[in-house]
Amino acid sequence: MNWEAILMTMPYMTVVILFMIGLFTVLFKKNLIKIIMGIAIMQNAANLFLVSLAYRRGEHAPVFTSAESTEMVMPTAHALTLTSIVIGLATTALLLSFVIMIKKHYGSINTDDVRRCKE
Amino acid sequence: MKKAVAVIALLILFAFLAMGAIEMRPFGEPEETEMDDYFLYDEEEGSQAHNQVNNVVTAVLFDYRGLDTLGEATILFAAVSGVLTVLRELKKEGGKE
Amino acid sequence: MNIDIVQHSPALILAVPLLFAFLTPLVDRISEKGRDALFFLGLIIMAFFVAIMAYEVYTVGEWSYVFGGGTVTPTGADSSFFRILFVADGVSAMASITLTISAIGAAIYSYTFMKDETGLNKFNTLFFLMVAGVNGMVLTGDLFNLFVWFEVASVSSAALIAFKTYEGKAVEAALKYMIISVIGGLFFLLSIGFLYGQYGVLNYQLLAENITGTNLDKIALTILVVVLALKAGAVPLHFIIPDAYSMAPGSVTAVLVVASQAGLWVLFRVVFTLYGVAVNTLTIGWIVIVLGILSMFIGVTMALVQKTVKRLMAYHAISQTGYMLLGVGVGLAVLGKPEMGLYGRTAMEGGVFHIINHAMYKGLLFLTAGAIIFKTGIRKLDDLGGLGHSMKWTMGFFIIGALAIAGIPPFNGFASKLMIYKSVYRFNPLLSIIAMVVSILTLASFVKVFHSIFMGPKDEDIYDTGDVPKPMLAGMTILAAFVILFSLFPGAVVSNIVEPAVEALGVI
Amino acid sequence: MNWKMSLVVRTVTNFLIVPIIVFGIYLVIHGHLTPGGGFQGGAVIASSTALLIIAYGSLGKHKKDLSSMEALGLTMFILIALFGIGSTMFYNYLAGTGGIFGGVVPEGANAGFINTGGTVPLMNIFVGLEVAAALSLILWMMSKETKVLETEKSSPSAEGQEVRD
Repeated sequence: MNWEAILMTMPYMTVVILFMIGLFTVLFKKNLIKIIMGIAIMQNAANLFLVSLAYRRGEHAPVFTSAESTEMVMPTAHALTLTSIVIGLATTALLLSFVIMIKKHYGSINTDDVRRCKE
Repeated sequence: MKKAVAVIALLILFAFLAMGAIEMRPFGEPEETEMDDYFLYDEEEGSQAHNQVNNVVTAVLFDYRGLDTLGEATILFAAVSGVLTVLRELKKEGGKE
Repeated sequence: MNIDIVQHSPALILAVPLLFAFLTPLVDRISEKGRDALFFLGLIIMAFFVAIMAYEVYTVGEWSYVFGGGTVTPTGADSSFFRILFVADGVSAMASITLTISAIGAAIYSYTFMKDETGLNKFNTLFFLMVAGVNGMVLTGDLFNLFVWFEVASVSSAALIAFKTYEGKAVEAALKYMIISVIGGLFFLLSIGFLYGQYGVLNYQLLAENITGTNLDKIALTILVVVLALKAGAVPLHFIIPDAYSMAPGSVTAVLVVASQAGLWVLFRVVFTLYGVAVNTLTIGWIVIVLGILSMFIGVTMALVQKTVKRLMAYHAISQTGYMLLGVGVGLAVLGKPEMGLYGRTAMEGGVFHIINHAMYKGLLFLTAGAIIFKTGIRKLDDLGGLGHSMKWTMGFFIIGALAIAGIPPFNGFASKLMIYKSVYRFNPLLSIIAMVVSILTLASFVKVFHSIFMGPKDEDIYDTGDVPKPMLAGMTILAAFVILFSLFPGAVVSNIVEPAVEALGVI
Repeated sequence: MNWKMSLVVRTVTNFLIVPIIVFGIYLVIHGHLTPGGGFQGGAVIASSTALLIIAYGSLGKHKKDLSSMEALGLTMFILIALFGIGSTMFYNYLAGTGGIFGGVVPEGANAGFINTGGTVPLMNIFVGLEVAAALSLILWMMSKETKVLETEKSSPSAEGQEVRD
């Protein structure tokens, strides 16, 4: 096995581990706020993944203003990351507002109490 | 019991994604960069030549992938509309479907 | 300046509902009547552009609209493919037509249906945004852009499901829908990252040129298929669908059905256009078939035990999604093999035809369910009864929808199901028999529903006489008219609308 | 609302608001030259409203105004994109024409000129408007609904001022 090659994929492994921590939180926590925290962790993992794809070794930020050199990293992945950060923010805001309403109606944010749909 | 199943599923998913991560190209050495080099340096359609923009990320956000940005702003708008809808002040309790 | 409106129609289909959604809060400050006028005006303008695009696709052929870079034919892959592009082909035309019909029917219906609610300007805004999101999903030719419109559709649908925010259950359903959609979207983003990291492009066609079927491609494909089947409401994660469909306002549910189907359209795009024969299509085909059979069976058996009208119909929606997956799965399993010409193509056509049929009759059924709840305020089947005496029109629409969904011969449900039965029988007889059994169970279930809602003695205490208001009937009439139209001319629909869609997926 | 922080906090807020908003505007209009842009600048501007909400407990009766500002920003954004329809939507029709934002940049690393970029800086400005309004609305709705600003009646009121309604 080529350990050096595996070491070179460590950033991606970090992303996968972070993603799994988020998913674990979503699946095993009972508190809705903690579930949303888990989703936020997953969102950050995905953002980290996208931004890590942009990197080219030894190159600079893709901004020409007073740039030290024109060897630049890849701009598309940065743009995708910005987009996905804003999407994550918007979805988190909506999820939190749902939780506020659930607390008002049910008086609880424990997932064991939030299952009236099936009645 | 249910927890054990979930843990096993999580481990399988972890192995699945980790396999993908190991299969990826090495960090910092992208192989195919044609699209990004086009945005950066192209002499006719590049960010500086076509858009007269120094910040290439902004050029990608607002010109080459402008539709993504429109969608992203739309999501923010939809989320705000959703928050205003969900937390709106109801004039009357109830109402019918 | 000479503007060729036909070439611009794919972008305008998306831009018009977005623009009207952004204008709604501004106009609402001036007058409420103007806001309502804007609602219908926006949808009519969108329908106009959909008609233009569909006519051009069906008479001339497909084209790609590059944002910021002119239009190109799909074969000419060059640097303009680095930008985002919209694909105007049979798939996007058919999906947009389906969406437009449902959206207009639902919009007219909601004019009186939603009258007693507060916050209607937000309802109109979110309705436009949902329509725009679904349009973007089916039109786009770029993987990340697809993710963006996927999220637009999810966020606005979740907000609309929670629209009756005074009911705790509605918010609960929206929360579940949102959590599952967001997690699905994140997995989707991971697989986009895998593909972008490896190939450095995001366009469907450039990706399709690069994909050779390595392990990474297969991992990305698996994630994409599972996430999109989830969005469409197939079995492993189907539990959000009944909650969402039953708690959303009736008019929204009719469009939510189409929004779910957008996941199906994109699934077809991914497996056929993006991957095609690069991977072992027999395996993927069988995965889709098994998902379809499970959805079909679990959906209908769960529907039999439901006690509320809309939950029952929602489980039937899952069951009908199974038919579409079955038909297309068989087509996928034999892709690129000689059996394709024998029966695979018919199976594909059946599955694709079933999508538009399902959107029409299921939308109609959800609208009638909404009308019943609007009139009586009762959701439980056991408490209803004797409505046939007062709600004659609604009963008629319910009968049309129920017969169509059960696949009774003259109706369109039968036309598409027959195509699936015939072709799937030649692939594997057992699958075809399961599909027929499910159809019989569907009929049984709807007979029961019909009996408990409309039959029985008239009860003056609970129900006031008369049918629902006219705009609601008009909305139902639009969908019913299309059900009947497709029933009368199934051959014409298949050859004019369904076949271009199947061809656009790369099946010859 | 029964919330108002002490005079010290309110005075510091009054002073801080100006530099925060100026910095936000700087980020927005230099979006095409330096790292930054509409989203980041909008978020910075929205942080000033967060400060206002904490210090004063309310934004007054400007909910509809914020909502309109958001919709206006997006409307202008999509209209600017649609005006490119002579070529295609999102075509940068202003770049390099010599008009507004129509300057030409030299190739390679340069000092940066504000009057360049065509539609890009215009879109940045309108997106900045939208994001600032949207984030302010979210913050305000949530602070109002969760009532975090109402519960602590014994909040430190330095000069014993009466709490505003």
